[in-house]
Amino acid sequence: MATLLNNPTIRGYAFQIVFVLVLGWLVWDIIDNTARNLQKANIAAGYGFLDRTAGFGIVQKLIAYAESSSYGRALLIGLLNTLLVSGLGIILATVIGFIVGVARLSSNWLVSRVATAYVEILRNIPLLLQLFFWYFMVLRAVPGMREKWSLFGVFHINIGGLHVPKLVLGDTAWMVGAAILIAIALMIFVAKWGAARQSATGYRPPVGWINLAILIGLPVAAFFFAGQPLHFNVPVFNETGPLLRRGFQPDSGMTIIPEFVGLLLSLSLYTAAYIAEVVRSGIQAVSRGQTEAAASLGLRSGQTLRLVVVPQAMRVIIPPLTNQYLNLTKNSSLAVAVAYPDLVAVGGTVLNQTGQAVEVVSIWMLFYLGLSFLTSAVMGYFNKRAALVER
Amino acid sequence: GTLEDVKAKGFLQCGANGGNLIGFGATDEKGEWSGIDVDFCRAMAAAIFNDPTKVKFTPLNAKERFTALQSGEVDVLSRNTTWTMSRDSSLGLQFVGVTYYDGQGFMVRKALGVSSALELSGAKVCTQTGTTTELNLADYFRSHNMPYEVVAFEKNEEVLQAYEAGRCDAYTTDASGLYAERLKLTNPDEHMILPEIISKEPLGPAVRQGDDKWFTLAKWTLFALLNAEELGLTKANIDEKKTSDNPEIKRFLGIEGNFGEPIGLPADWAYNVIKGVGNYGEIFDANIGPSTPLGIARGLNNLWSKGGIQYAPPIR
Amino acid sequence: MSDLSVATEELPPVAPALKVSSTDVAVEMVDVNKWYGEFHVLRDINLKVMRGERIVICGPSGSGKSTLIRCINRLEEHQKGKIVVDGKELTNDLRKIDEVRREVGMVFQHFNLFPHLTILENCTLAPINVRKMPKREAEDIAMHYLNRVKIPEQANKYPGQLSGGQQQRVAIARSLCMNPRVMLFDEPTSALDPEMIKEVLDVMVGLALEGMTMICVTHEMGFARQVANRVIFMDGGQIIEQNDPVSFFTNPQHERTKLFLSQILH
Amino acid sequence: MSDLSVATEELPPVAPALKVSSTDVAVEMVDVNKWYGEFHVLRDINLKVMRGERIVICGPSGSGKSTLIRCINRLEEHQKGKIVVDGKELTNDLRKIDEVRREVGMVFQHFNLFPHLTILENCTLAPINVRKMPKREAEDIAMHYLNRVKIPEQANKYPGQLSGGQQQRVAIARSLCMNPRVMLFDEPTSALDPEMIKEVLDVMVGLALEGMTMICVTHEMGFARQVANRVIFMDGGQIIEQNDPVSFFTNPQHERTKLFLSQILH
Amino acid sequence: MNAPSQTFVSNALIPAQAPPANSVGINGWMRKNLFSTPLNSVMTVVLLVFIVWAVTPFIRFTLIDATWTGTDRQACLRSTGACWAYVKAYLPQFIYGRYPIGERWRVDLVFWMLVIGMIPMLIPRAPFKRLNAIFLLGIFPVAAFILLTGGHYQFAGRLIPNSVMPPSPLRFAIEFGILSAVILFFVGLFAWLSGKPVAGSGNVVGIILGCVAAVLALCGIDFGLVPVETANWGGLLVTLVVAITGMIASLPLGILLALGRRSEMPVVKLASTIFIEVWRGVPLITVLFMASVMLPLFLPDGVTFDKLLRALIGVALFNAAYMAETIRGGLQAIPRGQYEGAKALGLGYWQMMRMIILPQSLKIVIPGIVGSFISLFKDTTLVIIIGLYDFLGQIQASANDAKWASPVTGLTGYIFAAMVFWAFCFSMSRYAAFTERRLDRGRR
Ligand SMILES: Nc1ncnc2c1ncn2[C@@H]1O[C@H](COP(=O)(O)OP(=O)(O)OP(=O)(O)O)[C@@H](O)[C@H]1O
Ligand SMILES: Nc1ncnc2c1ncn2[C@@H]1O[C@H](COP(=O)(O)OP(=O)(O)OP(=O)(O)O)[C@@H](O)[C@H]1O
Ligand SMILES: [Mg+2]
Ligand SMILES: [Mg+2]
Repeated sequence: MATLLNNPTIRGYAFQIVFVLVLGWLVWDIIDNTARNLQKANIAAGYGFLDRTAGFGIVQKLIAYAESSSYGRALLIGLLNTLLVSGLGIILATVIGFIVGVARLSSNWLVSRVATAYVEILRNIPLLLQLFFWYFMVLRAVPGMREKWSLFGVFHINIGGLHVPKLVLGDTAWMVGAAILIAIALMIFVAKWGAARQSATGYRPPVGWINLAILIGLPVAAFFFAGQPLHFNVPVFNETGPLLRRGFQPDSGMTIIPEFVGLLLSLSLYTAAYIAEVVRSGIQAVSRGQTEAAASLGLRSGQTLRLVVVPQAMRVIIPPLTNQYLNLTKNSSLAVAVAYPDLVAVGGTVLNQTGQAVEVVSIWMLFYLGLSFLTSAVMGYFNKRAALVER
Repeated sequence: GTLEDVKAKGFLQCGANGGNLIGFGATDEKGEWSGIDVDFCRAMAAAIFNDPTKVKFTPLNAKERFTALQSGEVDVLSRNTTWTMSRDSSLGLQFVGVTYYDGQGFMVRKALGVSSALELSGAKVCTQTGTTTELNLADYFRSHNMPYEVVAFEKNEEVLQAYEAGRCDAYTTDASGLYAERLKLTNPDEHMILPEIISKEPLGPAVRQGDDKWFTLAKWTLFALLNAEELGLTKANIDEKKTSDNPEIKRFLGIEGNFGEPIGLPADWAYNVIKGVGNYGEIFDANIGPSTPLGIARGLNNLWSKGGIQYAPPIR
Repeated sequence: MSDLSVATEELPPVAPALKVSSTDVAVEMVDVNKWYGEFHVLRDINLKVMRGERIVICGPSGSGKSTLIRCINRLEEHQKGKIVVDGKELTNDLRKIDEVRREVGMVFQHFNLFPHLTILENCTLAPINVRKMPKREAEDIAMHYLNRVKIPEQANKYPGQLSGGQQQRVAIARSLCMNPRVMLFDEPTSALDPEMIKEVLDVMVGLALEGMTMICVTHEMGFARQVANRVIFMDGGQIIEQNDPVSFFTNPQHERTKLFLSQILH
Repeated sequence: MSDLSVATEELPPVAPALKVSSTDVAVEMVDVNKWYGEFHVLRDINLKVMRGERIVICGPSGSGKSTLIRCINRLEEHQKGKIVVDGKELTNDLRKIDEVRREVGMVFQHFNLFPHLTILENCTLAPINVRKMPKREAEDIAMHYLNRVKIPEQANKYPGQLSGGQQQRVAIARSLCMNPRVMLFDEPTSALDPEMIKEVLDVMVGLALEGMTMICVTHEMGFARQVANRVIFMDGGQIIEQNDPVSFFTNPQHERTKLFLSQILH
Repeated sequence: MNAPSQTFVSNALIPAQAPPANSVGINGWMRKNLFSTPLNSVMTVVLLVFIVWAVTPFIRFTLIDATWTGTDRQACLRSTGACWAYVKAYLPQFIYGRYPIGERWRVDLVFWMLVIGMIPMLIPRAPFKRLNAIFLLGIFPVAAFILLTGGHYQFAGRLIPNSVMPPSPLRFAIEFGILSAVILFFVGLFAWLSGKPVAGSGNVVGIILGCVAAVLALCGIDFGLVPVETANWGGLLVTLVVAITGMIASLPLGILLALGRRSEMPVVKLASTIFIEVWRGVPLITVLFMASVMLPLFLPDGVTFDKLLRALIGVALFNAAYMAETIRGGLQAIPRGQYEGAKALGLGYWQMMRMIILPQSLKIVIPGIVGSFISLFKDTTLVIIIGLYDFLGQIQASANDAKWASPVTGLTGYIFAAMVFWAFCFSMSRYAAFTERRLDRGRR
């Protein structure tokens, strides 16, 4: 008996069994309580509610939605809005982050100080606060609903948002689409051809220019050939009539709402501060010797950056960068504070109207978890491929 | 039952509006609560303990209020909550009555030159998420075939800030709320509340389902407030009226018969309520009536006898 | 450090055979001065290196040897004086600097190979991108030099997979692929184990025999004796003494030189 | 590696004086087999160590020497056979394992001192927490052993402040503080510089002279000659040969042993 | 070969000279750091313009045009600068929330206790670290708890209802007995299962008994303090309570999770891994939602949790997952030899962890831990979403008060909040940097 008691394997099993029992009991208890509480509150469990009519309006919808659409549709709208703001936020944050990160290493004292100040200020103030700040800043900075600022007569800004022409496709628009696809294929071909030429002769043809010409020329040609099937739905601005009728008319042009702008701005500025740090440490991880070696081989500083520094820095940068991307996506859930209808905001409304807390929260969690796992899987694969070969 | 628990812990836990809704549930700089929703809880405390101060308030936002009640975190929810069928039937709660007959309205800038909600076609409307407001709004605009755009915020504070900044043409919520919110604007006079009331919003306290005794107690506390006004009993004159020979007043004050016992209260429970917080009219006038900054007229909330629809069954 | 002097001393000094093949000036420094902040690191340096000459620079640590040769391909900027490399004066003109760097190869103490590229790619990177050479040709040249440093079989490995001596030989091959007129070496062997030192020095001796212009900071006195035309001794940022190797080692003039040699040779 | 054989050889071999003082068995291994995954690392090991015996184990790298002695205090688990230490068989019984570890001291190649504790705390940690000794007493004992390894003045420093040799002596003192019956050494000197090796070996010789049972993996043949009762030669996970030191060195029997000795002695 | 230069011996040492004027001093500095290339010069000028453009309005708003005095919104209605008068009027509420005015000295007392406990803890040279830690982690939380809530909790009443037995020393004794027996049973079970019998460690038992008794007794005693329910807490008080409790609770939880994730027992490892990854994969506000909306559903009927407590649980669990990953990094940095050295000396698993492994790894991860403290501190603002009035929430609510509402009130509030949060977070990050440098030096 004593030996049994002191046998680590047996203890291990005993511990695990107890652990599983306690955990199982806990989970069972939670499920049981929840079921009972739901029953008591007369709330039906299950996802049936997704088919019921939502009945509320959403200010930004990427696909068709009306008050008579279902809760499921409403959630889908929210999900797409989350993806949109995160996607654009990631791009913007990356661009700003790289600029600030490189600026922190600038030999120009002022530039590096300003970059440092940017990072230290934005990293140390809660995002929610920045969100409020930017959102209401945007609201207060722009002209009111019945006025506008115009850029090139195409872009218009007022408190209702950024109003731009909307692309409307005609019947033969597919030709232009096809032309774009063909142009892309051609561009790839040209790039390959350029690389081959370079290997063969050492001289790199002006691939960039050729491609630019293809990219612009082909679709434009197709556009005219197909009888100009694209036109823009220009935002209509009424200056007369009753006040409420003045300003930009609904269903004219495309409107980028200020909630979106405020959220996007704060998310990307905030995340950019973190990305800047990631970029800085990545670049610093490439030793000075590498740059010097490249310089002494006669590579110009642009080439050095492109061929030597960046490829090495990227290995260091990419894993933490992915983390920042995930953080940005998760932080986009603060949207609800400034009325941007993301998944959490719409879900909150649905939750409140149906009382289906468990279901709605589970949808949130599944979405974000799925995203995280997907990203870490991709990252794992990437890391394995990018690992430096060592002895 | 809830009554026993409340008696045992020595105070009533009341769920109130955490969003500083002036006149209904709000706190001042010192943290003192005021409002008619708040006074209702005080009335219950007065009925139970003969002491209107034996009540603690839990500030709640729109989303969490029902869970807070269901889970027993609060004993009564008195937080400008609209009585609807689905809430009454499927959220595990039960509405006690109506403390304020409200309806959803719109606030707009006077400069907009709009005089009716029917002219709001194409308007941008700010509101708070997670309320019936959002649904009424959709119904109203759809039924009148008017396009609109809704910007829905998490919290009152932001709705108002956005409206003030000019993000929306109109601000919609219960009319009572509009009066309260208007006060917070830089220039209240530049804004007006449109005459249309687009929905029925009977606001009232709610308790958990399944505790009939507690439900009855809460319901009759409300009726006591109304009956007192009808009988002309006020905080000031109630002691004199003890000598009145009006049998209705006698029954009310517990001098004749003991109506408190079946609901687990002393005979003079109704006396305690009025002594503690005054009658319905007094509460109304003190918090939202014409002499307050809110300046809301009695209107529908007047007694049935005076042209309103507030009507309480008799104590008998 | 002197393990190797045994190995190389077995050969007769090749210096006589290695006559300077031309009278062109490869590198000329006139009154060069340089400061790091307040610190005067190079003082009135005057140095003329003929094409085909092989110069060894030695001196105590911190005496400015590295700084000197790094000035030659403008990895460091000098503040006063004139440096002319291959007929081009080094000024702020970026185009000139690029031209000079193309003609001057440099081998560092810590190799500084590019770890993300294979050995072959390390060697072809500059020819392709700087000299605009066709890839094929660049690879042929690279293989030629890799053969020369005796590691053709490593061409497709990554630097991380090679030993220090092999890495340094790759670094030399990489420089040679640009077909430079002058090679600079900054203590190319001091980060290596004794066996590996020999591998690298053998390659360098080979280069010397072919008449490459070399300026080499090293403490390998065996190497200096065997291949150098001239040995330069630096201290405190100045050239204290310079002489042909035989005289330098057998008959140092300056007190500092004597002290230094007594420490380094035993 | 054999710097020391010179140093210790000046002393006459002490082995004769160091007769095994008792006939008790300290460690007994019977048909011990161990696998790492598929790899058979110990094969049918049979070994009996008497109390007071001093065993030296040598053999080529990877032959399983470390694994063997790590099995003795159960840092590794064996899969077949029987190991009895101080009368207690090593099975899965945690209490037995604890008892055995208390009686067996171990000194590692890389010292493994605890860097966040002072030397004195390193030495008193186990006596206080395992033997439940009063702190005072533990410190007295620790100072005694620190004296013995000749570094009492370092007691309040941290390991990071000591040289390698000093650290290894602390490691020995730390083991001794638990008053072990058997000491295991796994290449205690191979991470040290030559001068330091001597310091440590001196301490070990001292221990041996006092009759401590020792099992020592080492390539210090001088040490083996001077103090060992028995030298064991391992290869491929098996004991190839064992003998008294004199015969072992002068007259190795097995081909492998001869080859090994020819490499290690010159 | 013309070899005039062949032999050369310097006969005079060249003295060090001063560098050319344009490379040193303020001139040299500017030339090197601001105007080294044409591009750099352009950037310098552009940035200078930008700074002036961006900073001037800020200074105008916060200082020059600001309103400093006033009694209500009239003072700020026409102002184009910050309304500091409003901040002044509301400052107490920003700090204490709705905490009753007469009781605010209790909050002050707790705050000063914290400061007095923290300062010597943060200064590496200060003595008595151990006593200090006992104070901060043992005495302070209990004292703060009693002071802030008012104490006089009849926890004990949960075991034996008043109807069965009225409160009395005897009831306390019985309940204490039951409670400590339960705790001891679990501690013992855990210790046995994980490797080291507790038998013999009498003082451990003693300490546990003593602590349970002391905590129970202290929390049960009526100190005559007015109870203040958490619904009335607010402002900086809530921010600090959430942040500090989150930090303190997440550390041990994080350690357990990190050890769990490194465990050799597959079930434990799997459970810890899932827990960590799930929490790290979702946004904090969904966790808070869960805590506020779903936790009540999970609990049996009638059992309720204080809302603040629910938020605390959510924040602590969320942060524990992050902490676990930080600590796991530290554990992985400890070489195997340390484990073997400890085992060879006969130390058991928990002894080894407690005395050898954790002290070393925690030291390594201090910067990481401070980093997650900073994010935790910033994240406290999210409790606003579940209706808790933290510092930011309180500011927002007050900015909307009819008495002070004005066009600049909101912005002033945000700027004030930003400055306060920034001061806290920035000093924490500086402290982290300081520790990192100090530890680096120690390691060298
Ligand atoms: N970037 C720099 N900033 C300031 N001082 C420097 C810098 N680089 C080198 N120095 C100083 O300049 C002096 C000369 O440095 P240099 O590297 O040229 O010496 P060295 O002769 O190559 O020495 P070693 O044999 O150690 O490589 C040294 O005192 C060094 O400290
Ligand atoms: N944890 C392990 N898992 C798998 N194989 C191992 C492990 N530890 C050691 N080995 C292998 O077992 C064999 C014996 O190892 P051991 O360390 O006992 O050799 P050794 O005789 O001490 O060698 P050295 O002189 O190099 O220390 C080696 O081939 C080694 O690669
Ligand atoms: Mg140097
Ligand atoms: Mg070994």
